[in-house]
Amino acid sequence: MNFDLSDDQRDAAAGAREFFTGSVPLSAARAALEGDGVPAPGRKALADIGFLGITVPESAGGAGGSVLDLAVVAEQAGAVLAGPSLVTAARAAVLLEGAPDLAAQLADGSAAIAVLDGPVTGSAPSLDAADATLFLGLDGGALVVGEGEVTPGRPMDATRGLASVRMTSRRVLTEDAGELWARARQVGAVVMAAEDLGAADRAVLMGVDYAQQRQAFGRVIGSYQAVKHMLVDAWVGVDQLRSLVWWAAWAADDSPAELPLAAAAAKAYGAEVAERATETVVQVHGGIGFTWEHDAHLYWRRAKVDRLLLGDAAEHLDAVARLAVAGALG
Amino acid sequence: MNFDLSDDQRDAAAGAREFFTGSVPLSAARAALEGDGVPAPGRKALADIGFLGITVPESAGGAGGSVLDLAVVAEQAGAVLAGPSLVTAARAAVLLEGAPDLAAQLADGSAAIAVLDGPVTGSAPSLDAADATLFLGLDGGALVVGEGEVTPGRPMDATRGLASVRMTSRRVLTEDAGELWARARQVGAVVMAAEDLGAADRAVLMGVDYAQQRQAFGRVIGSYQAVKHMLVDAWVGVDQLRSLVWWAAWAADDSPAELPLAAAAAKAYGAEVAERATETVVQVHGGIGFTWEHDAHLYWRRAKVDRLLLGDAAEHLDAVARLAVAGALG
Amino acid sequence: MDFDDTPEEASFRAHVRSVLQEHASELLHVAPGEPVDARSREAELRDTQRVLAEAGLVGVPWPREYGGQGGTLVQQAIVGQELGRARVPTLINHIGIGMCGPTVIAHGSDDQRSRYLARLLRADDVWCQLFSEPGSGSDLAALRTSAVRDGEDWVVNGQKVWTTLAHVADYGILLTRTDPERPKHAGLTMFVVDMHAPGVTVRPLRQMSGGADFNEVFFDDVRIPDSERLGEPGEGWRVALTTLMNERVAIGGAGSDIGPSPESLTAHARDRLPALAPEQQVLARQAVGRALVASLAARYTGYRRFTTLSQGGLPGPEASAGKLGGTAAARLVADAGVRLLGDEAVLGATADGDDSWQRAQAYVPGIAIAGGTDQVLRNILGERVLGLPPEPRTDKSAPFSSGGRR
Amino acid sequence: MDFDDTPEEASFRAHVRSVLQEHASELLHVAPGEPVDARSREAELRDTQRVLAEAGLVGVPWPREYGGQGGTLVQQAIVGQELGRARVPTLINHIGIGMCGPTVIAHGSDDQRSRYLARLLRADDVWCQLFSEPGSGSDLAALRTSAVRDGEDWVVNGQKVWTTLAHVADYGILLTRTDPERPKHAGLTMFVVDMHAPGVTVRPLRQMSGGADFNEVFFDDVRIPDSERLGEPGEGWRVALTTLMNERVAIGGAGSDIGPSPESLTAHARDRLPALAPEQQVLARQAVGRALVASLAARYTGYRRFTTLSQGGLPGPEASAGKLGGTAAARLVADAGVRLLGDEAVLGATADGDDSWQRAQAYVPGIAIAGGTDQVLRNILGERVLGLPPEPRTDKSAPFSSGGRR
Repeated sequence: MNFDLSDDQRDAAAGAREFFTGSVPLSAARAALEGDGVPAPGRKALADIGFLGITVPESAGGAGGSVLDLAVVAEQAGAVLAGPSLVTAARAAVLLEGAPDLAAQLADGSAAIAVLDGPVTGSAPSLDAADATLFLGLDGGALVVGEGEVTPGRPMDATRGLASVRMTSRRVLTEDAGELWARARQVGAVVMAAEDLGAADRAVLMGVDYAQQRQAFGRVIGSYQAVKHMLVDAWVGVDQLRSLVWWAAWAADDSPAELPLAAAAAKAYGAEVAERATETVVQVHGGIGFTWEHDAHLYWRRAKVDRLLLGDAAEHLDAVARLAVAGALG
Repeated sequence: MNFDLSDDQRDAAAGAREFFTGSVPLSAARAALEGDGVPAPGRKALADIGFLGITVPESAGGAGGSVLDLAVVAEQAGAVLAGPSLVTAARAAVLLEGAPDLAAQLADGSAAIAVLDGPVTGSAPSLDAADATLFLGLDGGALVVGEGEVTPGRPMDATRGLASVRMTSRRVLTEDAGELWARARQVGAVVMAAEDLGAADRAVLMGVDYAQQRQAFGRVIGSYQAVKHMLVDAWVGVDQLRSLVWWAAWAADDSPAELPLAAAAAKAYGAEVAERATETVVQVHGGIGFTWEHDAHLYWRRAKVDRLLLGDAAEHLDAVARLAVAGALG
Repeated sequence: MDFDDTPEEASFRAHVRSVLQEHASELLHVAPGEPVDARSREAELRDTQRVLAEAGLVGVPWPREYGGQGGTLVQQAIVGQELGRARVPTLINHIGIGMCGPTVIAHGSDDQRSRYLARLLRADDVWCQLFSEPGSGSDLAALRTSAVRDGEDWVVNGQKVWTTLAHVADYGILLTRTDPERPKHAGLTMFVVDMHAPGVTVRPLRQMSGGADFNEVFFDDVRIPDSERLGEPGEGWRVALTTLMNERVAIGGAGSDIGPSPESLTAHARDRLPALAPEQQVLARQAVGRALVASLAARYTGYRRFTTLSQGGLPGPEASAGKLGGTAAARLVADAGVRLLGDEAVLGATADGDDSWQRAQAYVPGIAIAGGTDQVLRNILGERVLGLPPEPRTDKSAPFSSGGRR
Repeated sequence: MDFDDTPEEASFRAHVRSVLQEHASELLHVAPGEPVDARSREAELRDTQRVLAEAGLVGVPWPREYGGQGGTLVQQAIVGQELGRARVPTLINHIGIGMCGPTVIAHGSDDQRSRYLARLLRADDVWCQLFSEPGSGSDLAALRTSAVRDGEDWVVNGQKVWTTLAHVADYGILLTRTDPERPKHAGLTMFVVDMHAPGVTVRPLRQMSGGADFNEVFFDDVRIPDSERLGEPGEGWRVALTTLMNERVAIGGAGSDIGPSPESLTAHARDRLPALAPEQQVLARQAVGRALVASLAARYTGYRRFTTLSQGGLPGPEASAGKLGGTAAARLVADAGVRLLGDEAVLGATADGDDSWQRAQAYVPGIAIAGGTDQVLRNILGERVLGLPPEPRTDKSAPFSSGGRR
C-alpha cells in the first residue's frame, strides 16, 4: 500500500501554493463581496499557469494529468479562496472528453466556460457562471453547449461567481449524456472537497496562530481546553477529510466503480469539516473574528456556500447509504 | 405570568423524593438487569402511596390531580429509576376516563395494567407489560381491554418492564377511540419526559459530585474546562427540559390545543437531554464509569431505551414541525 | 401555574397600551424584523423616547427621585413587550437606561445624578458603555486605556471597541487604568466621559454580517474633570461590577428570543416547504422541528426566569444559561431558515431582495461571542451554579505593569 | 498512490497465507465478530500462538536475537490482516508482544531477556501490563502501589485495575512507587512480577456492556526479587514511556476499524432498511450514510498512517487522532446499527438472540475512555501537533508524599 502523494505531486502542491499565495490576496475576496472587483487570480492567470487544463488531454492542449493531480492544486486554491473554481475546470474537462476543440479553449482560457446546475432554461445559481460566456448544461438527457443570459444574485461568497443562467443558444455535444454528466459532477464534488480541505486547513491554522498569541487571564488562550479542544476537533476533521479527498481522487483516476461512493463521502464530509473549521476560527478569535475587516468570515462564507453546491450533505449521505447497500462497499 | 410550581406541588415533590429515595435502591435496577429481582418499588407500593391514581378522578378512587401534579412526582421517580413507570398510570388514566371501575383498579393496584403499543395481536415491546395481567390496546380504532400472552425480551433497562404481548381476550371499552388514544399517548410522552428529566438531572449531579472530588494532574477534574463545560452543557439541557416538561404538563391540564406540540417538544428534547447527560456522566467518571458495578450505566440504559419508546425524537420533531406549520404555534 | 398577568400586571399593561395608543402619532413605528439605523433615524428615536419618558414609561423600576416610577422589573418587561407589540423599536437609550444610569445612581455624586439622569431618561443625552478593548475582551480587567491625573483633570489615552451607540452618544461611562503598578483589578477607575470632548474619535465597526452595530472609540489626550469620576480611584472594578450586574438584569429577559423567533421560522416553513421534493421535506421538517424545540425550550426557560423576577427575585448566574440556550437555538433557527431557501440559500439574498435569513445566519456567530462568549458563560455556570472550581490563575495578584499577563 | 502491496509485501503476504493454510488444522478459528473468552479458550489460544511462533509469524519486527524475524512493522500488520482474513483470533499474548516484550528488550537484563522473551512469543507465558490504578487513570504517574526494599527483595502492596488478560497471565510488568519523597514522576520503579506469586489476587472487572475484558489485581505483601527490576530504581517513568510508545505503535494500526466495520453496518442496513416505513428509511439512510462516511474517513486515515510506517516512519502523536476519529465513527456506527433494529432496539437482544448491536452500543462509551480518554487525546494533539501550550501544572515538582495532588 502506498496511500500518499508522489514526489511530483508534492512538488506540484508546493508550486501551486507559491502561485496562489502570490496571486490571491484575501482582500480580493472581500473587495469582490463589496462589489468592487472580481475573484483572484481570475481565469486568465489560471489558464496561463496551466491549472485549467490539468485534466485536459495533452492532445487537446492540456497536461493530461490525473484528478489527484488536480485535487492537490485545488487544495492550495481553496486555502486562499481563489476563483474561479477548479471545480468548473474539472467538471468541464470530463464533459468535453468528446469535444477536443472546446477542451482546448477551456485549457487555454480562450473560452470562459461554466457548467450549469438545474434546467438550462433557468438554472440554479451555478459556480463561476457570473463571468462566463459559454455554458454547458444537461438538457433532456443531452449535453448541450451555448450562450446564455446571466443573472447574478447578491453574493454570499463572491469568489464563487454564482449566477442563474437562461441559455439562449444550444448545440448538442453528446446525446444520452446522463452517465457522463453524473461522472463529471462526481469529479466536481471531489475537487470541491479538495478546495474545502484547503480552506478548512487554513482556517484551523489561523485559529491556532491566534490561540498561540492572544492572552486572557494571564495565559495564551490556546492553553485553555475550551479553545484547544475546539481547534483539535476541527484539525482532526481536516486530517480525516484529506484521506477521503485523496481516496476519492484516486478512485476517479484508478477505480471508477468506487468513485460514486467515494465522491459522495468526500463531498459530504468536506461540507461539514469546512463548516466546523470556519465556525471555529470565528469563535476562537472572539470579537475581532466577527468583524468585516477580519478574514475569518471570508472562509466562513465559503463554507456556508460550498456545503450546498453540487448537492448538500443530506443528498450525499443518502447516496453513500444507497450505494453501500447496493454493494459498492463490498 | 406565574410559570412555577405551586407550594403544594413543591411539597408533593419533596414527599415523592423522600418516598422514592427510601424505597428504590439503585441496586434494584442492577439486580433486575441480572434477572434477579423486579423493578422497585413495584406496583403495590406505588398504588399504596397513591401515585398510580394521581390523575384518576376522585370519584374513581384517585386523587383527581393534574398532569402537572403527576409530572412533578414522575421527575422524582425518574431520578432513582423507579419502576413500573408512572407513564403507564398516566396513559391508562386517560384511556379509562369512561371506565371508572377499571380506573379504580388502576389506582388501588388491584389490576396490573399495561398499555400496548402496536398491534394487539403482537405488540411492540411495551412499557410495564412484563408483569401486567390486564392490557389496554388500540384495535381497529377501538379501545380494547383484555388479557394476553406476554413475551419479555432480554432487557436493556430492566426497570422498564418491556414485553411484547399478544392479547388473548378483548373487550371493547370505547369505539372510535383514535383521539382518546392519541391524547393518552401525548400525556404519556409528557410523563416520560418528566421521568427523563429526573434521570438526567440526577446523572448530572452524579457527574458534578465526582468532578468535585476526583483529582488528576494536581487538580480536581471539575476545574478542567473539558470536564466543566461538558457538565454545563448537560446541565443547561436539563434546565431547559424542565421548562418544556412544565409547559407540556400545564398544556395537558389547561390548554389542550397546545398539548400535541408541547408534548412532542418535551419528549423529543427529553430523549436528547437524557442521552447526553447519561453519556456525560459515564465519560466524566472515566474508567470507573463504565464498570458494571457503577450506577452510571443504569442511567445510560434508561436513556437509551426511553429515547425510542412512545416515538423517537425524529417522530416527535416531525410532529412539532407539522403542527407548527398547521398553525399550532400561532 | 399560568401564563396570565396578575390583576396588577394586567392593569399596568392596559395602562401601557392606552399610552402607546394615545401617543401613537408621536412614536416611531417599524415593520417586524426591520433593522433600525440609530444614526439615520436618530431624531425620531430620541423623540420617541422623550414622549414615552414624559408618559412615565421609561426607567420604570428606577427610584422616583431620579425620574423613575419606583416600579418593578416585571413592569419594565411589560413595557418592553408592549413596545414590541406596537412595533415601536427598542429605546435608543437602552444602554443608558439598563446599565449606565444604574451605575450613576449607585456610584455617582449628587451633582452627577441631577445633571444626567433625567436627561438620560428623556434621551436628551444618549449614553454608551466604554469597557471592552481590542486586547481585553473576555478578560475585561486586562484593559490598558490609561487615565493620568493632571491637576483637576485626568488625561485619557487608549482605545475602546464594541461600543454600541457610540456614534450617536453624548456621554459614556469609561473604565480606565489609573495605576498600572497595582494588580490588574485594583488599578482601575471609572469616569463619565463627554463623547463630544476634543480627542474622542468614533469609528463604526462593521461586523461579518455587513451591518455596523458597534464602534471603535479612540481617546487621544482627552481631558476629564475629576468631578466626573464615578467612585474612588482604584475602585473602578467594583463600579464596573454594578454595570455588569445590571446588564444581566437587562438580558435576563421575559422569554424574549435571541435571533429570529420560532413564529418567523414557522411562517417561513409554511411558505417554503411545499416547494421541496418529498424526501427533502422529511429532512427539512427534522431541521425545523429541532430548531423550534430548541427555541421553545429557551423561551419557556426565559418565562421561568421572568417568574422569578416577578416574585421579587434577582436574576442569578442562571441568566448565562439563558444566553447559551438562546444562542444554540438561534443557530438552529437561522440554519433551518437558510436551508429552506433551497437554491437561493447560496446567495446573499433571495430574488426579491429579502436577506433576512442570510443576515440572521451571519449574525449568529457574533451572538456566541458578544456579551460573553459561550466559553466564558460555561465557566460562569460551571463555577457559580455547579460549584466546580475555577481554573488556576496567576494574573490576579501581580502588578499589571509587570506584564503578568503577557 | 495505490492500495496494492509492494512486490516484497505481496510475497510476504503469500508466505503468511500459505503458513496459515498449512497449519489450519492446528489453529483456532472463530466466526466474524464472535467474542473469544480468553479463560475458557486459553489452551486453544496458547496453542495457536505457539504454532504461529514456530512458523515465524509472531514478533516479526523483533530482533532475531530475541526470537523475532528482524522484520518490519508493515509485515507485522500484514500478519494481523491475514489472521483476520483467516478468522484466527487476536493472539492471546498481544499485550506481551506489543508492549511488555519491547520493554524487556529495552530495559531488561540479559538474564531477563533470555528467560522471558522466547517463551513470551510462544505463549508459554502470557503477559499483562500493570500500570493503571483506581486513583490514577489519565494521570498515570499519580499511582500509589508501593514497592519497599527488603534485603534482596522488594515487597509490593497496592491495587491495579483495567488489566487486560491478568486472569490468564503468567507475568506482568508492574509500575510501582518506590520513593514517595521524590516528585511524582521521579519516585517510580518498574518490575517483572510473577502473577502466580503468593499475594497476587486477580478479580475480573465487569464493564457496563456486561463482558469482563479487564481485571483488578491486588498485591498483598508480594515479594519480587531485585533481579526482576526493569531499569534502575526511580527510572520507572522512563521505562513506562517505552511501553506506552510501543502501545502507540500497536494501535497505530493499518486502517483497522475501532468498533463494528462499515461493512457490517452495510449488511445490517441491507437486511433491516426494507422493513422501515418510507419516511423512516429516509432518516435511517442519513444515519447510515453519516456513520459510513465517518468510518471510512477513519479507515483511510489509518491507511495514511500505515503508509508512513511502510516508508519507515514511526507513528507520532497523530495516532491519537486516529483513536479520536475511530471512536467518533464507532459511536455513529453502533447507534445507526441499534436504530435499524426498529422495535427491537429497546431490548438487549433481538428475538433470535443476537445482541451484537446492543453490545456494540454499550461498548462504545468504554472506547472513549480506555487507552486515553477523548479529553486526554485532545490535549496530546493540541500540545504536540498543534503546538498549543499545556495547562499550567503544580503537581510535577512537589514530593509525592506532600499530597501535591490531593
